[in-house]
Amino acid sequence: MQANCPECEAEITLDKPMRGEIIVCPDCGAELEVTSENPLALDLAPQEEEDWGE
Amino acid sequence: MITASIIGGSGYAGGEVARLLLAHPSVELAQVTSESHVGEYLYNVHPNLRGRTKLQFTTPDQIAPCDVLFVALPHGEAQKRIDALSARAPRLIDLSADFRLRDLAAYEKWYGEPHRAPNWVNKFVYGLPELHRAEMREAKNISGVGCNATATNLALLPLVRANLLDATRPIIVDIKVGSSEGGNSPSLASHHPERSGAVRTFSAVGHRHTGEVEQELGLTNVHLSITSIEMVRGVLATAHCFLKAGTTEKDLWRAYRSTYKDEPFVRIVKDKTGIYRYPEPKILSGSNYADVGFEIDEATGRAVSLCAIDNLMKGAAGSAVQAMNLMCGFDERVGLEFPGLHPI
Amino acid sequence: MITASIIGGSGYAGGEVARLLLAHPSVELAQVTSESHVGEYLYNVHPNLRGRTKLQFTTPDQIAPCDVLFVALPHGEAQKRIDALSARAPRLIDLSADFRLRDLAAYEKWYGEPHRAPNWVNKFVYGLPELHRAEMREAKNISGVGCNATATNLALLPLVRANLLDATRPIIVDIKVGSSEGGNSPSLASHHPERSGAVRTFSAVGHRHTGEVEQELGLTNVHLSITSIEMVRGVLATAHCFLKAGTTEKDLWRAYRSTYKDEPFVRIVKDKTGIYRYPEPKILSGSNYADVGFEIDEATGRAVSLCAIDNLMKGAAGSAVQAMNLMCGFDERVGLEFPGLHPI
Repeated sequence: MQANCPECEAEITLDKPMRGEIIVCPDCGAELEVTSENPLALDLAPQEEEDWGE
Repeated sequence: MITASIIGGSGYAGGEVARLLLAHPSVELAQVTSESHVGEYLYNVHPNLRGRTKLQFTTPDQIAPCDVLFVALPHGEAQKRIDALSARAPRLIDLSADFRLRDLAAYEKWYGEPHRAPNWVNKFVYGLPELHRAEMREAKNISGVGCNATATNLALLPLVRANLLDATRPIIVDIKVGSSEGGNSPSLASHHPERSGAVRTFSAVGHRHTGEVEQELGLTNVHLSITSIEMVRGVLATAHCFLKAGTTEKDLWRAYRSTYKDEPFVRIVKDKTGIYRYPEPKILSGSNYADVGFEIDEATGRAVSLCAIDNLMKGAAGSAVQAMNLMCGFDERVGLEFPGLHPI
Repeated sequence: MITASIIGGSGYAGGEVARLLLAHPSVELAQVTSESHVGEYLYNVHPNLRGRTKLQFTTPDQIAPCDVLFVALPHGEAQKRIDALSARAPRLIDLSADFRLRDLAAYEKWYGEPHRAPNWVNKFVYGLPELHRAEMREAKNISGVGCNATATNLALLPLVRANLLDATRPIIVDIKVGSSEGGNSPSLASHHPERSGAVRTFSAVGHRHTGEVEQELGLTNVHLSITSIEMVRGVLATAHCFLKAGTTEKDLWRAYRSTYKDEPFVRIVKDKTGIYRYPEPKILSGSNYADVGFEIDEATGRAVSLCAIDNLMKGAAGSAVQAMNLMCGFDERVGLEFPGLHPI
């Protein structure tokens, strides 16, 4: 099954997607939630910002 | 197997070419010349090559004909001796700045003296595969690339190709560099107590590599500034630019992906997690990678495009060996597989 | 082709094993586990592997049977789970300290707790090829090596083998180390403003690796002291010892040459010219080399023996892959050809 990352439009293929599963976009690292298995649909999962910076 | 020799092999770039060729499955490193180190073993100057080769430096006039000649002489030398040099090999790669610029007026402007071999200038292809792969496959003579120019060119290329830049606004490229860019001749400025921990504004305006960026990207409003920091190998180009109104982050992803998705040595690094979210030069040391990233402030159209490379590899010897692979019909990646180290 | 997997692949040593196996022509890296990073891509933790592998971290219980299992768990974990781990592969290499010491009493002395899998201790061969090559070829289970112990062992081995040491005198080994020895878990001590530029006496006496040195060299009067310096990768062991009366420099050359002349990864570095006259760890980063050197004051019989390594390579992952090559009958050097960088 294939879908595009909502953040960066990378093509993401998942062989056995499960609704509610959280995956990481291989290109931009955004956390995505599988909102539909067939056809595959991905939404941005709520991601709290890690502390990052000097 | 082909034979390759290096003219001027005692410098840092020449040493890297030697390291790469010694491990290249289809190349035999025949000779390496150095006027100042004649008779010494290569590893006396390049200690990482101890036990890897018994080769000793010879003098340039002892160079026997070979298939590919790498020229890594100080600036200005290659153009003086190009006729003699090119007689030694059907294919030649010059790592210096002598044959990078096509426009003789531009050369004189940036290098302060008229070119000594003007009729050779147009016989060279500019040696950045991401820009000239097809021509390089057919080329007999290829020029090396400037390290700061390469980081700048690869940072801005996607924006130029997708025509996203607001041409009315200047592009400022603030480049952080390491000490190996200065080569291996010592000075008070490179003396450890003076250089260690420095954050030294090295070339605030008028950096020579601007000529290459103007030539290769067709831009006229690009301005480079260099700051030397605590680093030996590495370049990080931070390109500050303004994009056409309405440009979105998705537009940028599309532009960067279409420019680089098939490039074996360019990786897009723009990540939401981990501590290496943007291009980081230190983990590229010894690899031929150019890592490219970006951010955009959609409200103002301001964008920052980033490119990290190892100045001695993608910015010099790595691109030169990539050029040889293209010229000789080898797989472009052969001999350039080292991925870099972490932690380092 | 053989399949290999890594248990505990999110640490620095595990990451190096992954880097080496991904480039190894006869190995397919099947799985890499990490409890803390399950589901993440390898390159999220090891950024140098971006673009090199699509592998994601799995959990240890998902490990499928494979030909060789590398175990790179925190100290004490392997001995708790050795039965389950060894069921997954006919050959196992444990990088931790759990199975290095043969003597259970010595283990309890140096690690402060009784061994949890005493019946396994004698099923492991100590994984330093320069000392146990023949046994390693036949071994099913090989222990990793301690980085500081390895630098010490390789510095002193020629003197032990040639029986030149004055047994009545203590041997003091003053070892300079980098920050990557502490692994990737942060602390105030490794916080950059505190660690940068430090010359920190880390373990003045009673360093754990002494047990390995006593076991492997049969010495009882060897004393290690560690100082952390401005370095990420690298170990320099400076072994201070006293030799039997009348020992000459020529005796030392003979001893070092006979011990190391056929060793693919040990180079003798004692030079009269150049700026790398003695072993220098920084140019070994990423390589599997151990550089060994020496000096003697013939008047007093005092000698200094030096060994430089990359703690993550010859001191951990490099020796582990060397062990795999031996176990599987591959050429010992395969996948370990990277010579290191200069300048760096």
